[in-house]
Amino acid sequence: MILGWLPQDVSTFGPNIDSVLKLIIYVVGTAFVLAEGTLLAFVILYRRREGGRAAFVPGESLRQLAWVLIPVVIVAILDVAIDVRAKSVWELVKEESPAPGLTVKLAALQFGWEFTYPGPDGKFGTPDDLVQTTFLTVSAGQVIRLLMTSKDVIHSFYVPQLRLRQDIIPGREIPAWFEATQPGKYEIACSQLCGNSHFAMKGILRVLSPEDYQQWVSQHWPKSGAGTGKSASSARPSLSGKEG
Amino acid sequence: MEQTDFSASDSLKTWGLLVVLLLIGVLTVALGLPRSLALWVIFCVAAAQAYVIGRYYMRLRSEDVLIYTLALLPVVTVIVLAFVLSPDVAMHR
Amino acid sequence: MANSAVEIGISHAPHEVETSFEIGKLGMWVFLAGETMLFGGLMCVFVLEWIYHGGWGADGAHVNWPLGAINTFVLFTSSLTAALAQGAARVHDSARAKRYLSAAALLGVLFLIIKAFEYAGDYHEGFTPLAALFWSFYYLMTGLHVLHLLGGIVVMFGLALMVNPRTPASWLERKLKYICLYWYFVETVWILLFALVYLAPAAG
Amino acid sequence: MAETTLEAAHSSEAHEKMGFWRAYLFSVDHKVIGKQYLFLGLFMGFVGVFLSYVFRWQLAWPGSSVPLWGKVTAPQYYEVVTMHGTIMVFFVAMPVLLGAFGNFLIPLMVGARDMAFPRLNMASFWTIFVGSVLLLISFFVPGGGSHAGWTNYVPLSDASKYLPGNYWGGNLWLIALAIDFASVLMGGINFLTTAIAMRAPGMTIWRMPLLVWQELVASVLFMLSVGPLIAGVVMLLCDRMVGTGFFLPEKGADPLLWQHLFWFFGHPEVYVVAMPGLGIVQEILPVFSRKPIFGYRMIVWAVIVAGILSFTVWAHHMFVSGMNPVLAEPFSVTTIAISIPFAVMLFAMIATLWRGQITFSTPMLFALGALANFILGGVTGIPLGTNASDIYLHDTYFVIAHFHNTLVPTAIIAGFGGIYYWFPKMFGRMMNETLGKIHFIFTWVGFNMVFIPLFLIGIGGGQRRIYMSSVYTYYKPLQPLHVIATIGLLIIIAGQIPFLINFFMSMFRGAKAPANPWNATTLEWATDSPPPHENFHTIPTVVRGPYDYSLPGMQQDWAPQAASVQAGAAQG
Repeated sequence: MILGWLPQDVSTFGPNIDSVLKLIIYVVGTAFVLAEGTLLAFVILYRRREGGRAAFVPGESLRQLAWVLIPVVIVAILDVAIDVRAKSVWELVKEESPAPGLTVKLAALQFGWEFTYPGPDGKFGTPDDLVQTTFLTVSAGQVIRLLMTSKDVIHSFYVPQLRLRQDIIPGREIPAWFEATQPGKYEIACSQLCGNSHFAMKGILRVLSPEDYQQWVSQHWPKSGAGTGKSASSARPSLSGKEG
Repeated sequence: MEQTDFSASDSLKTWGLLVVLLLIGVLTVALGLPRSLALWVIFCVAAAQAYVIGRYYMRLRSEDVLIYTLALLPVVTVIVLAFVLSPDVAMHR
Repeated sequence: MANSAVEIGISHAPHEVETSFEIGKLGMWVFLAGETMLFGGLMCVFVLEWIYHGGWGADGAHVNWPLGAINTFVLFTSSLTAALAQGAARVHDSARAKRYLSAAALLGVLFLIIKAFEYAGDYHEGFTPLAALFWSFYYLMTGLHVLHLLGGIVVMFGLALMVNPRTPASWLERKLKYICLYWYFVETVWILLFALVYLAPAAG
Repeated sequence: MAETTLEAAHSSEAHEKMGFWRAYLFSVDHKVIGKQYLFLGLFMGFVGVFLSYVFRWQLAWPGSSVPLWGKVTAPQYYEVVTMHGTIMVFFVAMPVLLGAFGNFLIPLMVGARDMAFPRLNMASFWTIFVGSVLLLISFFVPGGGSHAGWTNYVPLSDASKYLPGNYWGGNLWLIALAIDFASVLMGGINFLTTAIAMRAPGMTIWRMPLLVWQELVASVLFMLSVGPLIAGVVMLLCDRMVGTGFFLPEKGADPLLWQHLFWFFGHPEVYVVAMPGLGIVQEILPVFSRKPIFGYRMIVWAVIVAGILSFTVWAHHMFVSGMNPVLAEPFSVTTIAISIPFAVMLFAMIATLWRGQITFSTPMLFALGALANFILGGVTGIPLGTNASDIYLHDTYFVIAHFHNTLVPTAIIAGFGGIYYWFPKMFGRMMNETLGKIHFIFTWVGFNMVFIPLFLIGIGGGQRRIYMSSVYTYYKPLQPLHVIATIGLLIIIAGQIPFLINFFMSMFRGAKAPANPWNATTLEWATDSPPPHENFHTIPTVVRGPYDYSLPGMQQDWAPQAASVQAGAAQG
């Protein structure tokens, strides 16, 4: 019901994050409903009645305090369980980085994105690099590794459909990775205030099916025709056989 | 009111101790001792001087526990801040 | 302001007599705790940047530590005279306490004068706050310390002026205790600053 | 005892001779200073609400012209959002909760005649007054107020080339903040010294009301956490005005340092705001359910533990900020640890209502509304405190809905409850109940109508601080939620009119208030309303705890803290 509002998920680690969100909503939701329910019940049940007298329950003895401490311990244990579940997802998304099919350098600047592709030789700083603004074109089913820097202020690479957000600090090179599963056009937004036109800093993540991607590659590197980095087509795991 | 005898001789002794410690610090730099040793000496001298002032001039020893905690709590907080910040600010990628 | 004499004279808080604690001392220690966090925060940031840069290298070597050492000596003597002033007030010798207090304040002014020369020297040699990150920190930390010193000196001179033969010794002793507590705190901050900003970079 | 009475009589004559200036504007009486803080907080509160009206209208109907403001341009939008956040946290929540209630109530509740340092107390009000004037001036400075968000992250707020034309706005923002910190530090010195050293005979620390405990822990938290940020503010001011490079990467410094310094202060700061609010709720609940607070000592220890832990959680604001990801794990654990003391407090407050005799007068309605929403705020903190889910939810409207559900119930809703509850003691007159109830319904219903849709926008991926949401296609389904939220805000604003009428009319024409209108036990109800200049005719001796309601074997269902001889005189 609540999670119905989540946008479409097209990233491999998306389901992990969605499952952590689902777990949290269930655990936290029940605790919330129980607490508010008890509050509402007490407010209705114990209204002032003529000649009525409140009970003297100061909560000094351990037996009385148990009524509060036990629910707290339960809530604490559930929180720890959530965190243990979330730890593996955090490490998957932020700490490990699977072997990249393609590494792209990203430079965020005030009010735009700049992507640098290494070109067929797979190395940066070589003449065959391709620099594109606003559009990041990748192949579906390929692990993309982003090396992100900023040219001026703090920006943040955010694609809701990839469930990925990573702030970019000027002066540091920050890695991030994702693997899109479905071809399509997804909007890249900046989610850290970076100036008066922060809201207009939109980029487009174009995920192509492997065939279309080959065509795009051959358009931009006509003479060599080989895929970028390790040749993208062959290294593609079978998973992404689905057409866009 | 507890007896705080700021006798002249006590004050002079404290002053002398502070000056001696100052000389030690200055000597380590003047003689150009090796860097890590010099740093250790300098910070020990500074800590000793701070302790001397706290104990004799500020009469921390004879204060009750409340003033003692008020004095030490911020120092501990700053040290905690330094250690927790260090992995990110001092050694960041 | 007929009642002003009583107002300023014995104790501005009519209920002071009932307290279990000396509220002036407690208030001063609470104030010093806040100040410790300010200077402590600054020094913590300085040390972290130092570790990140692996020592200040060339920038730090030009710091004028001999002048800093002389200034530290001046401040030690000033705190000595402050302690002697407290000693004099304890034996109800207001006149001597007033002299020592003025001496402590004057030594504070001497510190400021030496500091001014040092700043002028550094500025002249081109080590302005914009020269390098070390010098930005140097001017900020020592500048903030100088402001605190100035505040202490003004209060000391004010207190010295208010002392006249009719002033009761217990009131002077209490006021002296608070201002001297602040003075020792500012001295302790200077000791740590001297070690961090003068000696350590010079040794490095 | 006789000696103190003579002294008290003497100083009350002094009070009459003081002219208007010394009695009202430059008074050193903690009660007058408390009211000055209250008026300043309320005025700045209405400025803050007006700012939120401007940007909420822009969010609901992008591009339309806002009545009383005109079209909102992008720089104006970011200025209004920044100033709303800054004013509400630093110039509404702090003055009302710490300044107004702290100053007015701490001496009365611990049985002191006045604050430890009355002149310092007056200075603290006039310092924050200067700070708020400076902040308001920054609206009219060329380039307007600061545009860099209420957290003012560097390097955006550092070099003016990133925010062209915002030079003086940013500087004034920093100076106003530093002045606000100085003022609250002065207040903290007074609170701690008064509560520790000037308690009435018999008032041991375990008999102090919970509001006093919360104010004390809040003052200690503020004092210990603000130092590094003042250093940060001075460094940032030097960067902007002198050109040093404390936070500029090209000068070899690290921009993340500002975030660390800000949030090291930021998180204890939100508890500095939340604790007094919870303290007010914990004062009101026992009185209107005629039952002692459940587990007084447990709550006191929970407050202390929460205070200590609040220094260890700040980096959960920075999970995805480019900070070393390995650091995210320990801060997730400490964030869970700090949710435990607050869970204890929440459950204890709910348990207080069990088998009570609850009357629904206005203060109780606000206290219950605050408690209900604080539960929602606390519960929605878990997804943000857990590192994995924060990847998706950070900097979205989920975060905004979360911290409004913790700050508004404690500062605004509990603050209104405190105003309705202590108004008779402050002004000697009763407030109108029906207007109060109308005000509660509009405010509480409107509040939930604003922020529950915002949770859904957050889950839908809508990120915060977006001037024109039509730029992104995934925002399209979320737009109707923004419209509902803005209508909710209009309901809140409508609800403030009965409050204003009630507040200012009752001050002069409300029914005369007896010394103890709510039959409460704490010390401030043992003296007249409004209290004489020196608070108590004779300093009361305290014989029991603060919440002795419906003691078994006692006919009267409340037992005043002050000794019975005092209670007789104070019946009034």
